[in-house]
Amino acid sequence: MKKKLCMLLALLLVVTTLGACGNGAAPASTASASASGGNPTDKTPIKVAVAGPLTGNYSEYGIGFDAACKIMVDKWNKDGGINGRPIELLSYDEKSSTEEGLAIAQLLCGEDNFYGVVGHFSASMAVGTLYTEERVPLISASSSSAGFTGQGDCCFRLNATISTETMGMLECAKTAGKTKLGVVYLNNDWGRNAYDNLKTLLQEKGNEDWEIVDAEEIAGGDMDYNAVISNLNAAGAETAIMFCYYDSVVPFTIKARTVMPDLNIVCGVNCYNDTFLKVGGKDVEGCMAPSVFAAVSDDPDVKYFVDEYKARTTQVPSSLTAQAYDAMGVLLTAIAENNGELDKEAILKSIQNNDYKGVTGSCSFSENRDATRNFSPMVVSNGQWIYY
Amino acid sequence: MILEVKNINTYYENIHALKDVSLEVNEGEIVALIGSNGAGKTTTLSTIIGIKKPKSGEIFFMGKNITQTSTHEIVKMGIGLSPEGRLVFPDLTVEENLRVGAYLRKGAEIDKGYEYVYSLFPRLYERKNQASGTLSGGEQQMLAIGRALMNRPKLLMLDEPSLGLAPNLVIMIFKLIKKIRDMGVTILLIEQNANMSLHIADRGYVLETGCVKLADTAANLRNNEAVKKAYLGG
Amino acid sequence: MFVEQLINGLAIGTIYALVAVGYSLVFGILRLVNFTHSSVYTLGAFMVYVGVEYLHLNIFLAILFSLVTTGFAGVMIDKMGLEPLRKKGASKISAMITTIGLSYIIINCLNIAFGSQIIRFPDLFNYGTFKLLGATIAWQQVIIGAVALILLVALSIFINRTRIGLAMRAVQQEPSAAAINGINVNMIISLTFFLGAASAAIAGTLIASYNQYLRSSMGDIVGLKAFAAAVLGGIGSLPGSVLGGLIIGVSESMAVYKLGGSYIDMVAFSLLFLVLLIRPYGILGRKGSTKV
Amino acid sequence: MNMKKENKSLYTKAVITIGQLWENPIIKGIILLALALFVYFLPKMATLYFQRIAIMVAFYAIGAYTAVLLTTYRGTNYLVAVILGACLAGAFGALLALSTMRLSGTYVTIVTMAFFYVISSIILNWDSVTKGSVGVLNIPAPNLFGMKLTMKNGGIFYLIMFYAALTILATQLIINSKVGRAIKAVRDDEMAAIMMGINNKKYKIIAYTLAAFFAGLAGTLYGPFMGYINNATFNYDICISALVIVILGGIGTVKGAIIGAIIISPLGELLRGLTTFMKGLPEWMQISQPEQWRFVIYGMIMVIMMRFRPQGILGGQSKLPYKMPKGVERKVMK
Repeated sequence: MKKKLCMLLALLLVVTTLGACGNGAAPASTASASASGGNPTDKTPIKVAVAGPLTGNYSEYGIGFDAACKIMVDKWNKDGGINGRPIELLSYDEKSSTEEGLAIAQLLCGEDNFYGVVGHFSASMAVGTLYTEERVPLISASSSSAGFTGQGDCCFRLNATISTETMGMLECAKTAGKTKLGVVYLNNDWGRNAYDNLKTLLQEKGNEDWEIVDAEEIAGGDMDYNAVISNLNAAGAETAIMFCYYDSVVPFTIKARTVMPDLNIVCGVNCYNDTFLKVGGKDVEGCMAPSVFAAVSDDPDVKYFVDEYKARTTQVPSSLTAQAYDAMGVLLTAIAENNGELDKEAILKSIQNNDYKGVTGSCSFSENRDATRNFSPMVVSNGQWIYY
Repeated sequence: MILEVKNINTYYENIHALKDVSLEVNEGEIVALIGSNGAGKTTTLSTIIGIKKPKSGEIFFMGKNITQTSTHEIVKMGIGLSPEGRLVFPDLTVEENLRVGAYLRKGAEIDKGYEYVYSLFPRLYERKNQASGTLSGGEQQMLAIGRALMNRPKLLMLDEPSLGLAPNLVIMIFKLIKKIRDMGVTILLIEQNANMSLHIADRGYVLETGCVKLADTAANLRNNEAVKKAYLGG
Repeated sequence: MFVEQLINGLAIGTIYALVAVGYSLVFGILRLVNFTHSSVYTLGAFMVYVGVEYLHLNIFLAILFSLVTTGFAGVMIDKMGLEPLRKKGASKISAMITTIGLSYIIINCLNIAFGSQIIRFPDLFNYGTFKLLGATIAWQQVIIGAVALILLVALSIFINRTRIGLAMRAVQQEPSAAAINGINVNMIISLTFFLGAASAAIAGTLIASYNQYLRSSMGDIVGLKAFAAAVLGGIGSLPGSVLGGLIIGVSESMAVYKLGGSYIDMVAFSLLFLVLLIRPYGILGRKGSTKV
Repeated sequence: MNMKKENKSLYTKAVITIGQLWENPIIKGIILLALALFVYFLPKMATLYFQRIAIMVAFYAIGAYTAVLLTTYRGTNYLVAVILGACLAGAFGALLALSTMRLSGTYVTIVTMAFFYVISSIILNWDSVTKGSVGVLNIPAPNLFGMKLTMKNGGIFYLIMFYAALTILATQLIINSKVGRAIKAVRDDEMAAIMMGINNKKYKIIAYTLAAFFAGLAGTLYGPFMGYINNATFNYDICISALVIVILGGIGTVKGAIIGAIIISPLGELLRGLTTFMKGLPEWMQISQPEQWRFVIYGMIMVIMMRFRPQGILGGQSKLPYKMPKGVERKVMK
């Protein structure tokens, strides 16, 4: 009796799988739908998506992406959409989980009239292959993993690669002129790769004056940074290069100010945000970071974005948020360029060859689909990120 | 009448443990409750002291209805219980155990309590700073009774005080029970050793499978053929 | 350098100890691993923040406010979540899952109210640094260690020397015997939850002011480490919890000193693993008092 | 399919997401995990469910990593890698059983929890082999007899369902065997089992090994499914979702685990729909961070279920009479 029931359940599982595979066939119908997209009187919305963690430990990133993309889409819709068709932004919560991100990617691939995704945070390394299979353009505003764009020719990265960012941070350190470097790096792929990168950078260029006196791997999160600071202090570090997220940089900096008040702190692009300044207060004064985006800029596009963002979220947009804004800009421009002819391959080509100029500067991609980013050293002064 | 139990029915989930049990205890008496294992003796005591709540029936202590009163209130009113298996606090010293017994008392009363208990059980005085888990069985039994006495109860209920003790100790414990009664404490006694308990008791109840089968004076019960056969070893 | 790392370890270790004591108290009395403890710890720190930021209280009043509200929250957890289960005679697992569920509710409500990002917390004892045996030591660390130690001593006196403390120990050892001696067992359990929650609130406040920030996820790691500390020392034993906390704290700072920061968890838990294999009831735990 | 285009109401959205439900990898992973748990007979471990799940995740990770590393870097045949992964997890299970033999109750819990952290720590720090936090990229699709099973051709779903069916079958067979009954006896009352002459140590080890084996087997699916794994893949969140599912369905039954997975998974999706719906409400009816309430609801499910139906929706003591083997039944009847 029990055995039979179990067999029945097993059968049920198999049957539902068949159903699932039926859904999996969705892309076929998408193709026919896109063919009808050429009709100029068609008012069917053109769908694009933003996916990021709206809940969970990294929610601030996702919330930023979400808001920035909305601003961009609203701007386009105000100007009449694309070819008279409105743009619909689908927004998904990745819940800071890779599985969830993959589920969302599967959901998105089944959508009709759907032409591209901005984002993915936790799942960027898991979804690339799927999007490539389905020929959906994916532009990441945050990924720094070395292998991200290697997942397929539909994966574009608007964020700086690890080596570019490391170079930018080293430039910051050089500007400040303190030669004894203490590296603090997160025990994830970014932290470890960046540290390796820094070592090679210093070797290659023959920078004899610059030496790494201490390197500390940290677990991030809510750990006690005193032990790390003691090590740095003992090694006589003058500049701390922080390959970690701002939620580690701020606690570290606050602690370091007690024991090592003169320590020069250089952090990554992700620290260019409002929370960093608000929580860090006077302790983060003098912290340096390379950035492609400067909210203090006079550029009218930047002003529009910053004002609009402030109005919606009461915060100043972060560097990564600005990249998400530009990523959406790149995507929509590419769709519009193909004027009515909504062919995914053409859109991909347009993204690859774009000459979009956004709030984070030029957004053109290299052959490897990595954006070339130009950093300027920024520093915190009077509670604001300004040019150094 | 100090205690009156009227038709109580107590359940353990689906098991009907006490069926219409009624009993009375008069001031100054020793009342024995005898019966075989599982007859419901311990359940009766648990129900009286409020650890188990009866589904129906009423319990009166000194004229007050205590059926729904919580255990610590009942204890405060003057019922003490020396539980089956002694249940001393093993990591507390003897004196701390007694102190717990006097939990509801204050200041001088506590010291009086120590005096009272130590005079009854000089053995406990000798061991007063020893962890009670290290005491012998007899000593633990004394401690359990002493602890119940610390609160100066009007009614003391003893659950199997002679269980697992050497014969000479059993006699000593029964002597002590009589002595405690003579000092003015009413006693409700549960015993496997029906013979001994009916000797010191004034009245007795026989409990079988949750029902009161017999209620009489101890002397009559001792001579009852059925009781003799079942509980007194012929 | 060694001395400096030792002090770092001891400072964080006393905090672990303070949290571990809460686990130990509740475990001792209910034989239940109270998973709400780490969320109560977080709640305590947030209540101080609420007091300062929203009620505009003086910092000491805010701490008092936090102690009372968090302690009360601890009592509510017991009264609303666990007491009905005890009355029903539900299994231990039900109680444990209830605590997991409650902690999920508390943490995510905090998350909804304050967001998941870090929030600045007032600095209570920043008096600079001093030198000792060539080591740079922050006054913060000394004060935090001292406050935590004083609290632990006070708690230990309370439990070992007062009437209520005696009742707590009695309930811990034989709850049914405690009841027949006139102890209101439910009240003692609630009181234990109050004490546990209040000590967690103080620990949370100390940590938040030590790090000068707080956030809703701050209890995750500390809760786990403190739990490990309680077990390492022998759960249910107060001195054991303190010893366990200090061992875990020092071993962590030594891990950073000698191995690197990502070995923190590995060292702490490997240590726990080994100790339990050699002494199954923890360093100061005794078999008799830890029946489960 | 065309329905989708025209209708965007919450209802349709929910229907679609339920349709897509079986494409969510974690759900299938968890079904297997829960099934494996069922085999996880451990003596007197009823109180320690949470940690039981934590440790299953550890074995799950061992299986996943072994299979993934072998197929990705050594080009091992998929089937061979799967068997090796499951066996290695099983071996770790036996090892853990041996090391916890002296412990009881809560202490077993804690050791297993420590084990979970030590395993994840090893995955993180032994990066020359496990690739640590960088993770294993481009995990090849399982290749069975020259057929590539990918997400696109649906092969992977069939594979997972095949595994699920296999696991159900295997657990049923084991449960109804002599070994299964012995393990159950040890789990339910160790002392009585010893009295009856059952070698409790032997069966404890067998139980741990079997449980670890099935968890490892489930794990081997994970890598090809996600195409990417790293140290953060196997975390405490998986434990919590697994826990909620098992509680909701009913602890200790195969049916329960499956029902739990079926109910909980669309709940997440429905709440996602609900938040979309709430965003459409007028301003004054808005709730801040609606997405976050999902977790609060998870917590409430746990608390409410424990209060009113701790045995789960389907759980409960089997009321069926004990089934004797055929021969015995006849003799007794006569």
